[in-house]
Amino acid sequence: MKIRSMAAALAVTVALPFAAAHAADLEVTHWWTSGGEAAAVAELAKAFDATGNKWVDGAIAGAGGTARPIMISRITGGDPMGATQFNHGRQAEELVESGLMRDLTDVATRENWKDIIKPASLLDSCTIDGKIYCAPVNIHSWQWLWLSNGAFEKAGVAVPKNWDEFVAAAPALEKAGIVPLAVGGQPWQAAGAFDVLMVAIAGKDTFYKVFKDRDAEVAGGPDIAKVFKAADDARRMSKGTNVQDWNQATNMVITGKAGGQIMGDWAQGEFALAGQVAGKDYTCLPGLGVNDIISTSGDAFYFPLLKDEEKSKAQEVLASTLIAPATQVAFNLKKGSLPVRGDVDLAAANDCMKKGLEILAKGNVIEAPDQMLSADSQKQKEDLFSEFFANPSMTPEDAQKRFAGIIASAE
Amino acid sequence: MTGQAHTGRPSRLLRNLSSKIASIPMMLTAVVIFLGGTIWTVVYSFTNSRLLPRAKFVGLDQYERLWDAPRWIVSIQNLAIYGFFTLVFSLVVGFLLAALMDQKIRFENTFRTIFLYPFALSFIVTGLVWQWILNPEFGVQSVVRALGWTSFTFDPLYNADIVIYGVLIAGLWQGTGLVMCLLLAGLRGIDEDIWKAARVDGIPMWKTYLFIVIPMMRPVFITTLVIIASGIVKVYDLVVAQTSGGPGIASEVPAKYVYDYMFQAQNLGQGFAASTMMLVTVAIIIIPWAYLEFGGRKRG
Amino acid sequence: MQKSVSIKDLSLSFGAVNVLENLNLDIGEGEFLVLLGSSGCGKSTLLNCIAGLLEPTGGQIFIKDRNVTWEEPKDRGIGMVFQSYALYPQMTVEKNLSFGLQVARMPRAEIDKRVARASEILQIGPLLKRKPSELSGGQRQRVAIGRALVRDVDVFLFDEPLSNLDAKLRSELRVEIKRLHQSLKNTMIYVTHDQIEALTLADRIAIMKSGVIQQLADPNTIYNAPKNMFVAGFIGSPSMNFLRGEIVEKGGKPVFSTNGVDFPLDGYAAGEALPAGRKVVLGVRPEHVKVDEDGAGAKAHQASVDIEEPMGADNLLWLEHAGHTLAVRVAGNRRFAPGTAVSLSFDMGLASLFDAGTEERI
Amino acid sequence: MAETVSLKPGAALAATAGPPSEPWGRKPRRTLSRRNIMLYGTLLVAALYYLLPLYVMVVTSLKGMPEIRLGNIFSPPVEVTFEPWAKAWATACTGLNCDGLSRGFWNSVRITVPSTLISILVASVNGYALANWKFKGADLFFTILIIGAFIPYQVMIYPIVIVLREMGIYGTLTGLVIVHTIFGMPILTLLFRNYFSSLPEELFKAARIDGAGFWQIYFRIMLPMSLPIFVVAMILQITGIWNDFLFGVVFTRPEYYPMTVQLNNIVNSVQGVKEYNVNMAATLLTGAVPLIVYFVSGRLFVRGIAAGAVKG
Repeated sequence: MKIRSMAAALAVTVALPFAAAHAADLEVTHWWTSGGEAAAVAELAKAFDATGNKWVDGAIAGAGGTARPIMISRITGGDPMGATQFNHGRQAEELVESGLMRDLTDVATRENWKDIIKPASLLDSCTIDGKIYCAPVNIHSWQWLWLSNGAFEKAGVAVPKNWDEFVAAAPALEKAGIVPLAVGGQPWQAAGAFDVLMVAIAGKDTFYKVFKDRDAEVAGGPDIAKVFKAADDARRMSKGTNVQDWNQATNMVITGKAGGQIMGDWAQGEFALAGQVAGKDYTCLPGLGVNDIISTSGDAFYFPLLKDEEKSKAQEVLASTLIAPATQVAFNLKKGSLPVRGDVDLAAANDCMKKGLEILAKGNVIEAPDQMLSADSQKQKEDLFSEFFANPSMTPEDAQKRFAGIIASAE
Repeated sequence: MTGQAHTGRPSRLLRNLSSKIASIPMMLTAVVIFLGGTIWTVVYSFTNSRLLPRAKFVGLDQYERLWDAPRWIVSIQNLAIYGFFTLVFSLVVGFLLAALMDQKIRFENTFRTIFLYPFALSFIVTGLVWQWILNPEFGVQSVVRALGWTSFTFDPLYNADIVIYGVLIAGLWQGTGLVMCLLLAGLRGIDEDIWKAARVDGIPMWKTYLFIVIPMMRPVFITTLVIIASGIVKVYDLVVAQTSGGPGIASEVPAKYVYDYMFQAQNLGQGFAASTMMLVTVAIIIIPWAYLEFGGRKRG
Repeated sequence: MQKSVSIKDLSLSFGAVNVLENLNLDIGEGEFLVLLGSSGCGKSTLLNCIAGLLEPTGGQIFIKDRNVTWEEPKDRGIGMVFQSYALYPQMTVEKNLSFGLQVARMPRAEIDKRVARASEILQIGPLLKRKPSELSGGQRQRVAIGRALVRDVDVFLFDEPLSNLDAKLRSELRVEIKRLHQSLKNTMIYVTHDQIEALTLADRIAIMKSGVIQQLADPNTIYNAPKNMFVAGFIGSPSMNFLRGEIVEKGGKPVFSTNGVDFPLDGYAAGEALPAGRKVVLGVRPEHVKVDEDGAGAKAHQASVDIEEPMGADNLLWLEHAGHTLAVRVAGNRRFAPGTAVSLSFDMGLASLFDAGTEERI
Repeated sequence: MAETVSLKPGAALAATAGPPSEPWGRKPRRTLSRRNIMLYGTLLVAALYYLLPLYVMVVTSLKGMPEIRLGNIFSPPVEVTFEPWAKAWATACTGLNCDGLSRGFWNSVRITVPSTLISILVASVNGYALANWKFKGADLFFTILIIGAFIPYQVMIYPIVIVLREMGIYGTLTGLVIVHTIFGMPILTLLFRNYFSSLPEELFKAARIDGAGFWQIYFRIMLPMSLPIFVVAMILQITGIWNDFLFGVVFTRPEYYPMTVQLNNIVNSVQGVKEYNVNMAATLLTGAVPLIVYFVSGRLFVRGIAAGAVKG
């Protein structure tokens, strides 16, 4: 193994005159390690291996927060992988600006990504200075409330149809020894839940005013105060969750220990893996049943600039494989997310996914905060909301004041 | 800083040449990595570097923001609490165990192995195990409740007010064994005659320890202190494994703030500012001591 | 006398502390020189400078007329024996002896020859295969000497070699070192704080204090004509009796007067004038005080025996006389009960007179 | 003063020791005196606290998941199963790789062995130079090094990435070995310096008179006398490097990921419910090497520390 790189270099010099074999090993790093996620990645790997290349899996567990620094160190440290997952949005901006990432415009033009990728905002966030740097693989929307039918049955109340009914049902759930709302301890979950509440309660315009225009006045205003009021409810309802990982929280819903969870559509993969059926065992409410709008962030693959020509070619192959219809269907079915192209047939999709596709088709979409705010501001938000959800003595008013401060200083 | 005096000799650079050559790795590490890395960090803490270091200076902005951040304040408070109690308890408990072990007991090897083995385990492992033992659903709390005391509450990891003490329990479990070992070695180095003299003089045992033995063990205590203190400042893995800083931000520590802001928030400048503050604190405590301990002394 | 080791203006300081100051010392070929002083006087430091283990701050060191000030220890032609023996614990005696020769890449045969010779001289042949931990203190020190011996050097340096041994072994080994010197005729520099060792071994003794040589002379001179009060008090056990007083004129002759008692200075060879009124200190060694049973001597020098310490060959008396406590050595068979009144007199030819201010010998 | 309060057990012990004339301290004891009951009682209680987590780990790793969910963590397994161990070692998944910890084990060995050897070699030479061949400025470097021991590793990651990149060894095993050597240096150098300082200086002088140079003295005189401190250093480094996660993941590529990275992956790759039994088995497997090192050489460790590590 130690002489591996030397052997590779040797192989290149030997192989160059022939330049026939395209096959190359490509290391792909990502943080998809939960059950549903791993199954979805396997589809990508299968598709890529079928092209004659080899997918070398570089999974790093512990969510993006653990994995991203490692990925960035490797790219900046001069030991880049073949491809790596990032949430698209602003996470890789600087790597691109430093010329460390590969320009995919050629592949994108050849395969006409501009026309097939829907919604167009996905490709926009891959585009910097008119050049395309990433291949989006899925659309993830945060705006879902997952409910355990069993839990409500046990509590003797009807399964709620929207957020307000859910809040109203909370006391009954509590009486039955069920945690009404599962919120995992990881900071991004609390922050994400708040964003979801904001779209649902304050609406799209206010949402954009806050995150896109960074209007601190709106952020500190009465509309957002209502959102904080709802977050206060959510906080009260989440007491007793006592788990860290999002999928453990999802698992509480699956097992009926919790009434519901605000989580992105990736939670769907966990329900599927547990053999649960949408509509029967669980219910999903897009936009919390209040406001049928979903955000369209998602995952994308970035390709670091490599010196090895074979590998560069393989990168192109991988990029087009990721976008290919067959891969899109197979991957997204397992992952529980939506495909990035409108022209694929998702007949196999379940109820919830279909709801999502409908909303997508109607164009009721918004950008995700990820795409509008820097990682720095996102982190500050996470700190704020994880504190807010864990600390009952923090008033919604105080939290709103700090929130407005973060928005004011955001870049 | 003077060792043996050298003035007036020919070709000073070449004297002791092998020693200098052999010390090149140390000098490089000290200068390039520790000093260079530190200076680099301090310089870039005055920039608005985001994902990648960029020399765009913004003055004290990062520091103003740092000291405005509630999470940083909580981190500092936690470090102070954790540090204080770790120092006190690991020294007191470590010394107590060492003193007991020094009573010519039977099974000394067994006891010592038991006290020391946690040190072989990483903080990650330590954090995981204690997270589990302290989990209210099936850990200590549930066991005590199952025994009939149903109102018993012991859930330090889920109570923001006391979570840092939950981390402390785990940290002490991992580290006191080494402290005991160091202090035991120190006790063994005390001249037997001291004990005889104290006994003849009729001084009670605890007084002998407190007023005679402990002062004699100053060097051991200093070495121990360095080891404990350097561990305290760096505490990170334990918190990540045990609580991830939660609930909320109640068990955050400075090293985690640094890491999170450098890599998750992609705000290197903020991370560097935080690490500079940590360094300043450390330097204020360490430099005078290091100077006295290593710089001012010479060999006779 | 051919110079073997010569030290010129040697200074050494650790930071602000001057350990040696402008020290000059010439040691002759084949001479046995003892550096004597209490701990911290700089004697070991001086020896370490000669060995090349410490670098002087200033001055030069010559060995065999070669300036070795900046030479490595191994190139100076010296061998050294340490107080703690400093045997390499992991090596056998034989390895200990041959280590230095191996380092110097000497042919095996030559090494064996030298080890054999050294072990014969020191009678350590049977110990060659043992480790140092299996040897007694005396044996270890022999090996340590052997290690210097095999190197066939010009100058032997001894750093308190006998201090770690018990009294009996110490006197045995002392004789052996003397014998060694007599047969080898090497230059030897020997550091000790033990005056008996110094007096018995030395051709010359250099008494040091605070980095300065107080007196450099043969043992006899040191003992009988100490150059100053420090040397006088340092050498001899029990110490020389010091009586503070002044010179008075009695019958045209200077007389030493203390606490109203006079001692004529007849027989004292003063190097300078003794005007009346000069404050002086009279030093008399215990064995130079003559004691007579009551009534035999001058009435003025009446004293009473305070304590008697019989020491076998000698008998040591502590007398009270004119406000002074005097130690007196008499033959072991002369016994005095405490309280006995005696009269005493001094053997002025062997006494020393010091200036009270400078403490230098007059 | 917190110390006096906490010292109470010790004080109580002294009180039960009887009148001052009775032997105490380092004297032989009666077997069942009140003092001994206190003494061994305290030690046993402490031992329980230290053993509890290990017990919980072992017991849990031998239970099936249903039993874990029902029972309490301290009860012994009703039905002993080695399934979790097999799974942790061979089949637990991270992403697409389902070969458990086994893959990381050899990587850990390949990282730990050279890193331990080289870091100890470098640090011992440093300590030796500092103790016996001090040159002007040496103490300054040493002081910087000691202060370096207090710098959180996270702070140094970025500069080191840059340095390794410039040297062209980022992501290689060599690079990782260098990183371990660097971060092991402060404490190890301190240990070796103190140890070599505690050796009789006359030995060093004698060797110089014998004509041995820097390296000859190091290899032929100092090394053979330094077994205890080398054992201490070995133990510290083996456990430290084996347990390292951060450097292993930041400074290498996946094919060199050490066991701890796999452990993190297994523990954090929650698929459905947390499989505590597998996690505990994985934890024990990962900790096995340093634990064995401690159990086997713990006695030497204490002796080594006593032999000089704590002096100065």
